[in-house]
Amino acid sequence: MPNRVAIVGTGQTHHCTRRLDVNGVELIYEAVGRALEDAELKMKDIDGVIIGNMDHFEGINYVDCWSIDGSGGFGKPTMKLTTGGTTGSTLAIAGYHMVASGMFDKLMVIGWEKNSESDTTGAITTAFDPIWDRLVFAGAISGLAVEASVYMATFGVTERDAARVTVRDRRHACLNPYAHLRKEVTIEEVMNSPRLSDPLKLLDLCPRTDGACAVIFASEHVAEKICPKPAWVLGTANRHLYTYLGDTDFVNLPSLRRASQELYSKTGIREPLKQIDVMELYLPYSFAGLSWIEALGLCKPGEAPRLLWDGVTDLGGELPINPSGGVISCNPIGATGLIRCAEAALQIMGKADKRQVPDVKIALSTGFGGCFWSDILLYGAKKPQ
Amino acid sequence: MPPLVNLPKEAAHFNLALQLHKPEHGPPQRPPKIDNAQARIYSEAHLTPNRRDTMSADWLSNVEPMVYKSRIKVPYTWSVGETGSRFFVELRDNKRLFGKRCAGCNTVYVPPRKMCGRCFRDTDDWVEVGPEGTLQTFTVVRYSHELQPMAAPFAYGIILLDRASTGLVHLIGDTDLAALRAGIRLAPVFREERSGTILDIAYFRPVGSR
Amino acid sequence: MAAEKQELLVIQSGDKEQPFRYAVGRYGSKFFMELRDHKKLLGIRCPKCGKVYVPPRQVCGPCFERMVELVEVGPEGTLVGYTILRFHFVDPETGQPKPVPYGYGFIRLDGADNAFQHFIEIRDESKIRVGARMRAVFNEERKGNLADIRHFEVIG
Amino acid sequence: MTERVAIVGVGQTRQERNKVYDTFADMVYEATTLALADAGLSIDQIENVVSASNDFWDGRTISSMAINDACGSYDKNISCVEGDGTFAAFYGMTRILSGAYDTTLVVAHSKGSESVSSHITNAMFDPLYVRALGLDAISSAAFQARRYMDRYGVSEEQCALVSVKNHGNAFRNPYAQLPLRLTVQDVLQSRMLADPIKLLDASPISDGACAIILARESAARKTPKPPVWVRGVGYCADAYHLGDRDLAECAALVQAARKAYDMAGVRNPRKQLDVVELYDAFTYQELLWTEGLGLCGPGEGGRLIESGATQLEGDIPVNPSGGLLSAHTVIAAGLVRIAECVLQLRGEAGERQVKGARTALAHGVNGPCGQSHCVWVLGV
Repeated sequence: MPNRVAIVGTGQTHHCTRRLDVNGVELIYEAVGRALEDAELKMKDIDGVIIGNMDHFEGINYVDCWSIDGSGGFGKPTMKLTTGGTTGSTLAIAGYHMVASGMFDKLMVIGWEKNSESDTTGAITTAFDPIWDRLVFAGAISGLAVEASVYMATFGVTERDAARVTVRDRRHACLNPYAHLRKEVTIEEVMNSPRLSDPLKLLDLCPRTDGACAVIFASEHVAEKICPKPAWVLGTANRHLYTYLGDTDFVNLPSLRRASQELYSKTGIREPLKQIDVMELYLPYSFAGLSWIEALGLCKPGEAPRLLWDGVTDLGGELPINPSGGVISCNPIGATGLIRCAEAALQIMGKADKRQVPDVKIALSTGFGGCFWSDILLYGAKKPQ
Repeated sequence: MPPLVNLPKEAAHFNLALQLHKPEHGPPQRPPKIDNAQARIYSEAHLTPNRRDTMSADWLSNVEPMVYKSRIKVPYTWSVGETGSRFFVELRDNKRLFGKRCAGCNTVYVPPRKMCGRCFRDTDDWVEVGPEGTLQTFTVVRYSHELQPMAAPFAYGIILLDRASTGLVHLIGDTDLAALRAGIRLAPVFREERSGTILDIAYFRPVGSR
Repeated sequence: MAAEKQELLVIQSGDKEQPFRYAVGRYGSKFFMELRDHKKLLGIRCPKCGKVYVPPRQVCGPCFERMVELVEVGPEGTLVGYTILRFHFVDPETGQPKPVPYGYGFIRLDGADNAFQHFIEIRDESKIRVGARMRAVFNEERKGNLADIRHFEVIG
Repeated sequence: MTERVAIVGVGQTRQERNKVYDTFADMVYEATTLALADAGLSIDQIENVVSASNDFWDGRTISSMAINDACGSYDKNISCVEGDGTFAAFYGMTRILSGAYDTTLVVAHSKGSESVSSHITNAMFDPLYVRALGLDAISSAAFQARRYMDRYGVSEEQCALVSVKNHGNAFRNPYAQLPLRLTVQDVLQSRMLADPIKLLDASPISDGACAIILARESAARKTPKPPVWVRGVGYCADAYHLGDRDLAECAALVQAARKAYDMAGVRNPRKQLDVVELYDAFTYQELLWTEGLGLCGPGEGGRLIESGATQLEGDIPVNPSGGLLSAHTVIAAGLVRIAECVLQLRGEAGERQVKGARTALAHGVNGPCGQSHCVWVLGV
């Protein structure tokens, strides 16, 4: 009988553009220390460590080995996972399986990135095929811009509609002390920001961030002893569908549609908009806040702008999305998916302070990356059957 | 872990070795017996060098294998952090070496760490170490690549600086490489122009040599 | 904070690079041979679902079928999606800034089911729209790589 | 473990110096289809996939993007471990034990032919304190070899015996890249790379992929071949900075092995294990790892090989496949060790078969000088 698994502690650095005061290992150490403090545990209580990032952002090979002093992995089972932008959520999914397997009781899961240490677009371009992609590809921004162009042409959605997503996330970020960009912006400011890659403008996009996040996953035998109100993991799913970018159907992120359908059917979610109380979504740019919530089944394709303008996804709305401020406000890439997980857990635990959504029973987080890939996790306040 | 003989020449060297050491009885036929189920799938679904001409589509056997020569050249700027910066500033400005001690286990870490990985706590006080130390282990490198700051042959050592608990990896120079052995005493040779990097120490050399 | 301001250092990798010799493989090499020698674009058809993919590769992902049937596609096609890159970034192949602006688009080549990405010509930006008909423009000197196609341009 | 997990299929490509005709995807497709055929399963019966690759070796961050179609992961759950295949296999196993899946495909690939290994392995060292010195895998391993030999009096001749044995064993392995008929003199006289490591003490550059299929007991019982059971598995990491460790010891391996042995009920590994496939990236490593695995006492690795015990006919054969010295497909290398153990336990290892093997050990490594080890005990 597999173990039920809960999140019992989280720790984040105060994310920012550049942390000159710490090197990468020290940045990791900071997040791990905060997670231990949150769970009131010592490193000796932890059975194992998994860690992830994207190698070419910092140019470190074998990060699991390099980070030992800061990760707490000395003398413990330590492993690295990486799947690009989805790394953080991939780590969370691994944290779930590894603890559910009964092989670990308390597992430290760490995502981190120090994006200040390289040229982000240059480094991310190396994620793509050297023979078929690198000549023409320009990092995540170019791929996302193409997706936006297709989405606009298909549904007649406007740049203004997308700007509403940025406005929401940036407003929420002001309530989150860990977020990187904590300043509100207006629709006009988004519309008038410099054009980087049509139709995307500077404020449609996420920043590049230095930051780390650590999350402690625990088995049912110990979870409630560590944390009075742990966040139980109800289910996970992912789809890493494509090998070649051109195989992608750019409309409504099929990987997320399929992964969410699997997750919903496993966990009994029929009406996500009604049944889920809060979502922390990996939305690296504004249009994703429209197209991808359609993929999640919150509304029909092309109808997301109405949900946004009606305030349904704002704090105080029916289904708040990204009370943390999301990725548009903060993006230490290898940590980003795990921050979504930590923030969703904080909402369940009731520890989200000013960004707390009242009475959260079910929360959802996603990860995005690679070749239009998606990961998804569902959390609950009640121990699953 | 990933080791390996790395230079293109080395591959040729291995091929040469193969010729020099012709097996007395000869190697088994290659590719040799793979059991039937596997072999069927293999020939249907795969190309092995010896089966290329059995492909159903002729074009597969008439392809010139192309190689795309490229490189990854992403410039990095690594943050040293408060702890490491203090080490490098002392090295650069004062030619002094410092470690950091963990009061939990009394280990003096060189290079200094903000934290003790074993005790998983902050380290405590700065300890001046060296400048001399004892050679723990070493190697004389006899192959060359562009990342090496010296031309081969040259030596690397792990040097336990006086008052430190952990060894520092560095270069050894200005000495008879054949006379190196663990246990000898070494002293750093500082560069005249220092910029706050590990190469502000040009290399270590045996104490008493010149 | 009254604490003395500490000097914080960085270490730089300088112009170090990692050289690679990426194998193009049989399927890709065949594509580049035809491109180089005959200015032809090749796709490959899945024997199970019948989809034609560009560039050719061994496996149809959804069917997990091995593919061998080459199909000539293009050189014309339809623009599926595009962008114009206007910001500066480091080209990881050179370590230098990539020249911008440039057009980048996905073209569904005639006869293919997926899209093929390449530069798109942007002298007249007003002509570029999703659904536009495009045509490959080949370089006169071709070496057997993706740059043998100069770009795709809007027809008419 | 709450439920038994078995390995029901294995597949490996031939390991070669330069698979210039094959992309990563081509190699992975070959290994995957071979493993499926071996397990008598179709891709539809594989419920999820864990791949293993390394972004530096592949020259591509998100290296797994190259192979997701080729490993049959379309519309399935998939993840990627960056590190040796033995670690990926561990994660693959937990995805079964978590109750989520009945079967996991684990596939690893590596192509040494495409990169310059000194550049890749230099990047595993600390960028602040070590990298500028130009250290790489060979020179760092030489530190360890020197320290180990100094500490225990292990000789270059004893190390050379490993090369002679493993390159000789490779003649019996159709997948191995570098069978060589060598004498101790050949090894000693081969070109010095970084003393005490000579050319024939080092493993070659190799291309290859390997896949295994794991299944829970109920699913394993339905496959045609006898299941090979996972009896025990453990992994553990040591300190990172080389100067923090005594390189003559391998504490992390000792701990990883203890975990695996405890699970498997192995109290006397020398007696209870029938065959060992370990990660011999350099000759001295085989000796040092045999000590860490408890096949002999500390410092006795040299005498162990001299005794002939680790020969194919010995009482504890080590690397009958020829080991990494005969083909070093970095990330796939540990998974190849598992696959070789499976063949041994099924009695399908052909000319390299260890007679009557019932319990086998496979070993993988991550990081410089064996920083992180993973140990598997398998049995029938």
